[in-house]
Amino acid sequence: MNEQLREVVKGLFARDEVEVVVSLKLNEGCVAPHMYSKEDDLSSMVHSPKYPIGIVVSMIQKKYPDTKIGVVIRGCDERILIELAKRNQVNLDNIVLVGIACTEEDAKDCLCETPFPTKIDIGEKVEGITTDENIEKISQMDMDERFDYWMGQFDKCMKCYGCVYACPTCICENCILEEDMWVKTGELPPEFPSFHLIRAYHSTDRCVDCHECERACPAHIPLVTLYRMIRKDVEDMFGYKIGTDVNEKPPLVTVLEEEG
Amino acid sequence: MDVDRLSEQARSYPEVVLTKTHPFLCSEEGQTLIQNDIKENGLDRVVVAACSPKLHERTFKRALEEAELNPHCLEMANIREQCAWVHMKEPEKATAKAGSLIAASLARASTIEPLEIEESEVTKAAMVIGGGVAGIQAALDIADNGFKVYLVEKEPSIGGKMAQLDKTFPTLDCSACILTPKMVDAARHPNIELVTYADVKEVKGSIGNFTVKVLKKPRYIDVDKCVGCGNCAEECRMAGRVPNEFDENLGKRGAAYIPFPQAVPLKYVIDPNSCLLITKGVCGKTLKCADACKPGAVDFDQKPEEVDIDVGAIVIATGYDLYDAKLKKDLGYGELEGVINGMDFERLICANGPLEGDFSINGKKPTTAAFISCVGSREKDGNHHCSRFCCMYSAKQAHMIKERVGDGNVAVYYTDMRAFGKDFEEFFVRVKTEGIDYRRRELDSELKIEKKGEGLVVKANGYPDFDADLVVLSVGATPVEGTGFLSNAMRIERSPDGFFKESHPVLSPADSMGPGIFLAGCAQGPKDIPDSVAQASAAAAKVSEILSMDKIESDPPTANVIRSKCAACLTCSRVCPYNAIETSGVTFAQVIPTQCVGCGICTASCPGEAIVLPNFEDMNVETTLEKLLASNPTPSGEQQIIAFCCDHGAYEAADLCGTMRLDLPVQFKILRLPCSGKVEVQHLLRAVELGADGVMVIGCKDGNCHYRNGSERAGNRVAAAKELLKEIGVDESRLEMFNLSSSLAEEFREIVVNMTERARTLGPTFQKREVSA
Amino acid sequence: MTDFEPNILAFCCNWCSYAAADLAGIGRMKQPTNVKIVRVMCSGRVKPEFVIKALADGVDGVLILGCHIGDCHYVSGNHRTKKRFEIFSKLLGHMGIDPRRIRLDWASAAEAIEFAKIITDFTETIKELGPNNYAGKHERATA
Amino acid sequence: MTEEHTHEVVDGTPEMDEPRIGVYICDCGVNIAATVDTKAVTEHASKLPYVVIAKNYKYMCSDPGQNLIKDDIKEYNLNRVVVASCTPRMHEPTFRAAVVEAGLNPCLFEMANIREHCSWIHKEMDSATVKAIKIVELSVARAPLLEPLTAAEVGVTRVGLVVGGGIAGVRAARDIADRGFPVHLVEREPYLGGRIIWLSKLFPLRKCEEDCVGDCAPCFVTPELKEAVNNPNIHVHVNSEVSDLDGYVGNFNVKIKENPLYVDKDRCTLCGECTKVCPVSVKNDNDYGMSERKAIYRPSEAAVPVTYVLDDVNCSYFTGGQCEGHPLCVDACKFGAINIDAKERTVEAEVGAIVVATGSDNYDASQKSELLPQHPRVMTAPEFERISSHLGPTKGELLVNGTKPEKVAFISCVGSREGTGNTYCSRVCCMYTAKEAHTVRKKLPDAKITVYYTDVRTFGKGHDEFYVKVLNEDVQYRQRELGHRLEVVENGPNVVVRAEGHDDFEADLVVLATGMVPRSDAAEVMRLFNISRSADGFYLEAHPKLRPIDTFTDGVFLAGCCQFPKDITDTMFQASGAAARACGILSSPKLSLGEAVAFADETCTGCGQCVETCQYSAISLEEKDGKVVAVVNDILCKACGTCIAACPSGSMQQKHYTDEQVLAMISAMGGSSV
Repeated sequence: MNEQLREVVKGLFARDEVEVVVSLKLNEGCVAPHMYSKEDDLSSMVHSPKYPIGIVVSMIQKKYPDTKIGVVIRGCDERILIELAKRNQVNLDNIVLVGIACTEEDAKDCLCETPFPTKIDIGEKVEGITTDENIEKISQMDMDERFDYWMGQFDKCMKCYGCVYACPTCICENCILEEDMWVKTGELPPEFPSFHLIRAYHSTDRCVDCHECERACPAHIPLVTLYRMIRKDVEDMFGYKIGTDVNEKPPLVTVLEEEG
Repeated sequence: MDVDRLSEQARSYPEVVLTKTHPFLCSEEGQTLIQNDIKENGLDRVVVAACSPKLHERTFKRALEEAELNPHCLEMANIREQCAWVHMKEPEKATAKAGSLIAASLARASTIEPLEIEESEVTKAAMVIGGGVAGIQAALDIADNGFKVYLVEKEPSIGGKMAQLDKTFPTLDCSACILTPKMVDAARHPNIELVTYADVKEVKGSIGNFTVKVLKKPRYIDVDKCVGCGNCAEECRMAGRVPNEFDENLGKRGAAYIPFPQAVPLKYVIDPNSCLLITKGVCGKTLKCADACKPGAVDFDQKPEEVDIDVGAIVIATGYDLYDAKLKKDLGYGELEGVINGMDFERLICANGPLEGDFSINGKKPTTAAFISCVGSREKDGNHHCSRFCCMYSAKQAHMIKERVGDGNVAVYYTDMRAFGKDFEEFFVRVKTEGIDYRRRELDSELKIEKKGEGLVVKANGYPDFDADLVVLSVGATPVEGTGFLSNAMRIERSPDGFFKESHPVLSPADSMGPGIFLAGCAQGPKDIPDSVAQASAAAAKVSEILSMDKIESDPPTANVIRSKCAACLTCSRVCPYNAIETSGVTFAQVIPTQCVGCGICTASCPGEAIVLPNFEDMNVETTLEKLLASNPTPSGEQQIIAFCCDHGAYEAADLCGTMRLDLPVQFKILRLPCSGKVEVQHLLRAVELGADGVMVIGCKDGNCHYRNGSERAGNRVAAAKELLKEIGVDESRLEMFNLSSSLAEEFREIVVNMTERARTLGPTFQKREVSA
Repeated sequence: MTDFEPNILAFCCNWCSYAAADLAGIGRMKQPTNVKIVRVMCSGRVKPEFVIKALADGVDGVLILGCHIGDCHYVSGNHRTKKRFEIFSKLLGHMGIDPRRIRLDWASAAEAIEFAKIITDFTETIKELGPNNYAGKHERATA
Repeated sequence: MTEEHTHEVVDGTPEMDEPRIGVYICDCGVNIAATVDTKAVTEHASKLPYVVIAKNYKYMCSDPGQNLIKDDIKEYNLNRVVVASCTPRMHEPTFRAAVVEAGLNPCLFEMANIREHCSWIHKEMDSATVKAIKIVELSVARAPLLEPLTAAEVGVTRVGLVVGGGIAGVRAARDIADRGFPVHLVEREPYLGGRIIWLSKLFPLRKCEEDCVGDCAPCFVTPELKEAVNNPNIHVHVNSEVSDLDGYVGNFNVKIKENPLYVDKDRCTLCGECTKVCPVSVKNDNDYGMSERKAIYRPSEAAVPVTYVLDDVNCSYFTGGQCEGHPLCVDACKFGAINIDAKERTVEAEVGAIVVATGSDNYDASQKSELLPQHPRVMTAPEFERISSHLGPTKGELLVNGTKPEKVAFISCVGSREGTGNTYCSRVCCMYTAKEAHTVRKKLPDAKITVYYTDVRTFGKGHDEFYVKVLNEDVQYRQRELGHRLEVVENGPNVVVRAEGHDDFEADLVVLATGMVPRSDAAEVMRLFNISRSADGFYLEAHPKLRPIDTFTDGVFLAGCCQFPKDITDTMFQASGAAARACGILSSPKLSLGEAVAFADETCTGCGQCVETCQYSAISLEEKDGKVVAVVNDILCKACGTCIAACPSGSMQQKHYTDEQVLAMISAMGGSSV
């Protein structure tokens, strides 16, 4: 698949559709994002493992706003880019997407509902996973059980902020979770899940289900489960699907529909 | 109508330079045509024969002005509403009549003069007399409009009646909480100067330029030095011995005092009627008040001080007095213990009152209470008026006392429950459901309060006797003491109820009968706080309109006095409804042009013909009459009817005949006057002399005259002229006075038809008989 | 639980609900003493984070009161409030915090009776739910 | 003096030494002290952090109360003041002014409401005191975080806008114009005057009017309306409505949609030729269907502007009838006054202050089936006005179905003072009923007249006197309580009025004294002008006594029956009053807007959620120091704070309502110290 990828990218360069391409580079056994230009040797370009490449694109665009960039993306990456675009962090007009469909294994790993981008250049589309045992389990619990369950999980939290830093759609320069005013600093375990409630609330209209937070969490807190539950509500209540349409405004900033 | 023929005809008069026709003279194009002709041909008079001057006189006058011709050089002939449209069946005759109307206008045009506007500067300050809530609101609004205001209050503090109240209906808001900040705002406003403890002594001048003489009573305290610490009051030998008026004399104060702790300005005053030094000449060895006053503000050398204040406009907000319930012998006020009036109640229940809110009568807390409405209001003899706020304050007080007596009985004797304001009805309903017994009674049915054991009993027709420890009389409002003085000083009228009269009860209720003088609050009639506040703002609007003008301009024509003829009998001043004739200190009558409205009533009254209204002088009127009656005699000896119409009710009714296409006899013609009161006996006789077979004087309805009483005077003159006609042998029914309002087109037609018919029956007057003989 | 007197915080918008609270006062409409009001200009100012903070500080219940939809002094501030708190109460539910502890409601400047009723009802609800011992409960759970 | 100090604080680095708070607890007479132990609250407050002094006084809002604060600020060097008293909606401005006079920035003042929200709604002294203490604690917790602020100042567009061309609107417009300011007067109907020109007489009748057979309403009113049309400062927009409004006090932008009259009023000579040829005849709504009119017509002889108008809803040129392509009236008009192709246009205007005078509707009597409102012998008072009017369908003759009535009953309080529904009194019905009874007596001297009433509310100047006069004119007044049975039943061609406690009264005319109700479009107008309504559905004044003419939206004032039913006299007071208030704004050189505006700090990431949220387009994204951040326009910001809740990072804040301040209060809620 990597070969396939390099061919597609070569094609982009050849047709002068892009000036640079952002993808992953395998360098001495380590994979890191890299910005390839036309002249570069593409043989180090790989498509795996998963990497929230949107953050990098945002950084690059802020430095080179007029450069035409090709970006190699998975389904989640596309959603990231769309959500970032809604928040003025990337400019999709200057971006050409190279889409990779995740494998079945990838999808299972992430319990991903949409393991593919809108336009697939590489790979075969596989069906998304729509069931989540954890959510079902929690749904069966009563209020007290749920609270106990989550407190049991959050108890493990050591406020490393890994989830915040890893989150590709967490764009604030200043995170209120680091402010004593909102979340008491230096208190472990947290007495009340302010940290996680605030973070969950902030993710309601922008969590793209990329799993970066969970991957980053050293305590293995099932953050995605919580975010997924709330994301489902957003879909049900406002008909808003995160990361699909760049022109669709997040539901919390718009007025009620029935009132115009 | 043959317009070209009319034009041709008009052209034939010697004074006419040119005639033109145009489909729409009132259009831009038409106006330009006139303007160009004025400039090119040096015209000095313009006659427009068109529609009613009521519609377009203003338009053409403006056109003349733009062409630098004095607007009073315009004359209009109304050949549409009063000719074409009322004689649609007789176009030939209508054209003839139009010719005569135009001829009359032309003749009149030769006699009229350009009139100049007179101006007087406006003093950019206002005075508000009375510092209650209405006065305060008026002052604040005028001040916010950017003008200086003198707020004159007779008491040592502003606040008025509202400051005495405990709570206000229907919200039960505490009165002080609403009022005191407004008082502070007034004191703090850079445009407001408080003149407290002062009386108005004299008012001179007219709209735009009044001079008010104000007497500042001595406070015996230097207000600049007084810091309001109250040491003087504490030390005063009379402390706690003088009844406090603010507490309705239910509490005590000293000779040095402030009426209430929240007084504005917070400056003490020494009451000359109770101060021992002032009344007796001595006050112990040393003056304790002066000794106690650290800033040394006590000053017994103060004298009353008269100051003249120049203002452009005045607001009267002098409020009301409470009806004196002692006049109702049956109710025992002032005699029976436990009978109090509504204001006593307020003071007794108020936290800053003499009992500090611990309501009791002679130390006893009442357990039952009765309220009697309409005390001193809606009387058969005496105060006919409804005092407007008593129903609601009694409901409020009933509610307040019910809260305190719990299961004790509370009854309200009432006639009509007048809960008409916003949330009033809802409040009343709520009070009723609190277990208060509302007992309806007719006003003239008997009601007596008598002593019964320790308490009282209310005996009312149709109800079982009601035992009560407390009876509150809901007394109404009467005109404040001094209303008569002010109305004389300002020469403004009062209504039959004794309150100041508004210029029109419906349309200009905040204007007094005097230009530049406005009314706010209960001075005009009883009203509650929101209505007083609204009226105060309204008065402020009117004041600001005047003060925003740089100059007050006269609206010509205004009357002129021919000094050589004036015998200073001052009849003119007495008949003038607008106080526009200055009489004090002059050897002849003097017209204040900015105050004169040009009704001409005075000119018709002057026995020496010494006062005239320009362009409506004898010559103007007679020339017009001549032309109307003679220049184009009606064919076949038809009777000629001439109507002297006032410019308001009558002329507009005539126009409406046209608008409604009502047919009028073609021999009927109108002479337009500002007011029927301008009609002079000699003009009426002159009309008959000139061959009119019927003469009508048509004015507004009596009492509805645009100039207040002109039509009544016209009626008198017509009566006098009839006597004269009788003497010279002319049937007096040839002359008749009519009163109409502007919407009465049908009636207008009817009286004209009847008059024409009458003239026909009577045949020609002797004048014509002689001619024909 | 009967003598539990909850500590309740209410956010009221300046134009409608705070005015309704004032009107209820003017009308002397008796209410439980549990609710204390913080005035904000618009219910749209109320961050759900405030509620989190209040719950963390031990407040037993939080009311958010605004103008009726369509009557917002700021046109549509309350639209945002409605959306935010709808989703926020779902989140609380997922987390095992009883969403009945927060309530979003509307009271126009004239609705004094309704206001007093909201205050009374909500106080009753919180009394039934018992004290906010989420923090304490957690300590027990982990102990 | 204050200004100088304010500048010092704002321009320099605000030097916030340690907070020194003064707390003032008001007794409000006994309003607070009766249920709250104010001494205990004061004592408790004195122990709170940063509190230097705590005092208690009978009336804090009074001058001595304010002086107490001012003196303490100086004596104790206070830099924060907390007053616990009534609602800040009433007296915050009062106390702010007081602290300013003592040299403190107004934003360093904080108010705790222990009256409306505490003493007035609780009975038990103990628990109320505990709550009052908590309320004070909240304010004291916030106080140290208050910052000195200055408000943005804006200029004022010296033009007024009056919405509604009834008598209230005309009065207000004339007063504004005469004060020297241009004013737009917008009226929905094609004529000015509203409901008043359809009346026959105006109460209280004066001597002259009592015997007058004519209509006094048009005689008085038409000249007033003409004055408005002729006033060069008034721009009259008839057949128009305000379609859009934005902006703020001193600087509103308004869009006025002008619907065409199709007749040039300056050219129309009232010759009436157009009406003669018009083939369309429709029921005349203004005569309640008792007459017909053409599609091109003169609304009334009393109508101003003085012109014919064309009703394009019924005109057959527009409906595709007989005149399609060939409007007969256009040919008939010799003066070319009819422009059948006239189009609607929108006028945009900038205005500084607005008077809303949109009036009220008549109560719809058809809801009262027991009164047989549909019966030909039963009519409402407004209909009666038409048949008693000279300009009405019967030319002033009292005719019902072509015959003169002999037995007339008036029923008052129809749709007023109901237990449910319209609970209020409509204020004018008693008087107009007396007037109409008088009219019947004058026109039909032998008629039997009976008035069913509950309370006769003839309270205005000269009103009671008039009522007594009518009583003496052989008019029978029958009292009845409101809940009691009263019905009208059919009886042959006539009807019978049956009222509990009274003999039946056979009548050939029953007049229902219908009250006033809020206009059907009140909700739209309310939204457009951002004003509130009270429980009765009429527009809400800012304070029933302090500010009976103002609304909660600065620069918008109320006049006439849109606020509450009132008679013409009271309407005139309010209208002129509204003009005075509006002119107060128009004549001020500058206006201060609120201080509590939103602002974004340097941590903003430019995500733009606030931009989307802001309803006033007050926020834009701009590049600052090489990065895109949100920037708030102080003047456009209305200080709602909705954007702040949309900002995840806390970069967006609202002055005077910062997160920190709110959180301090929340923390005080939790940490109980009582």
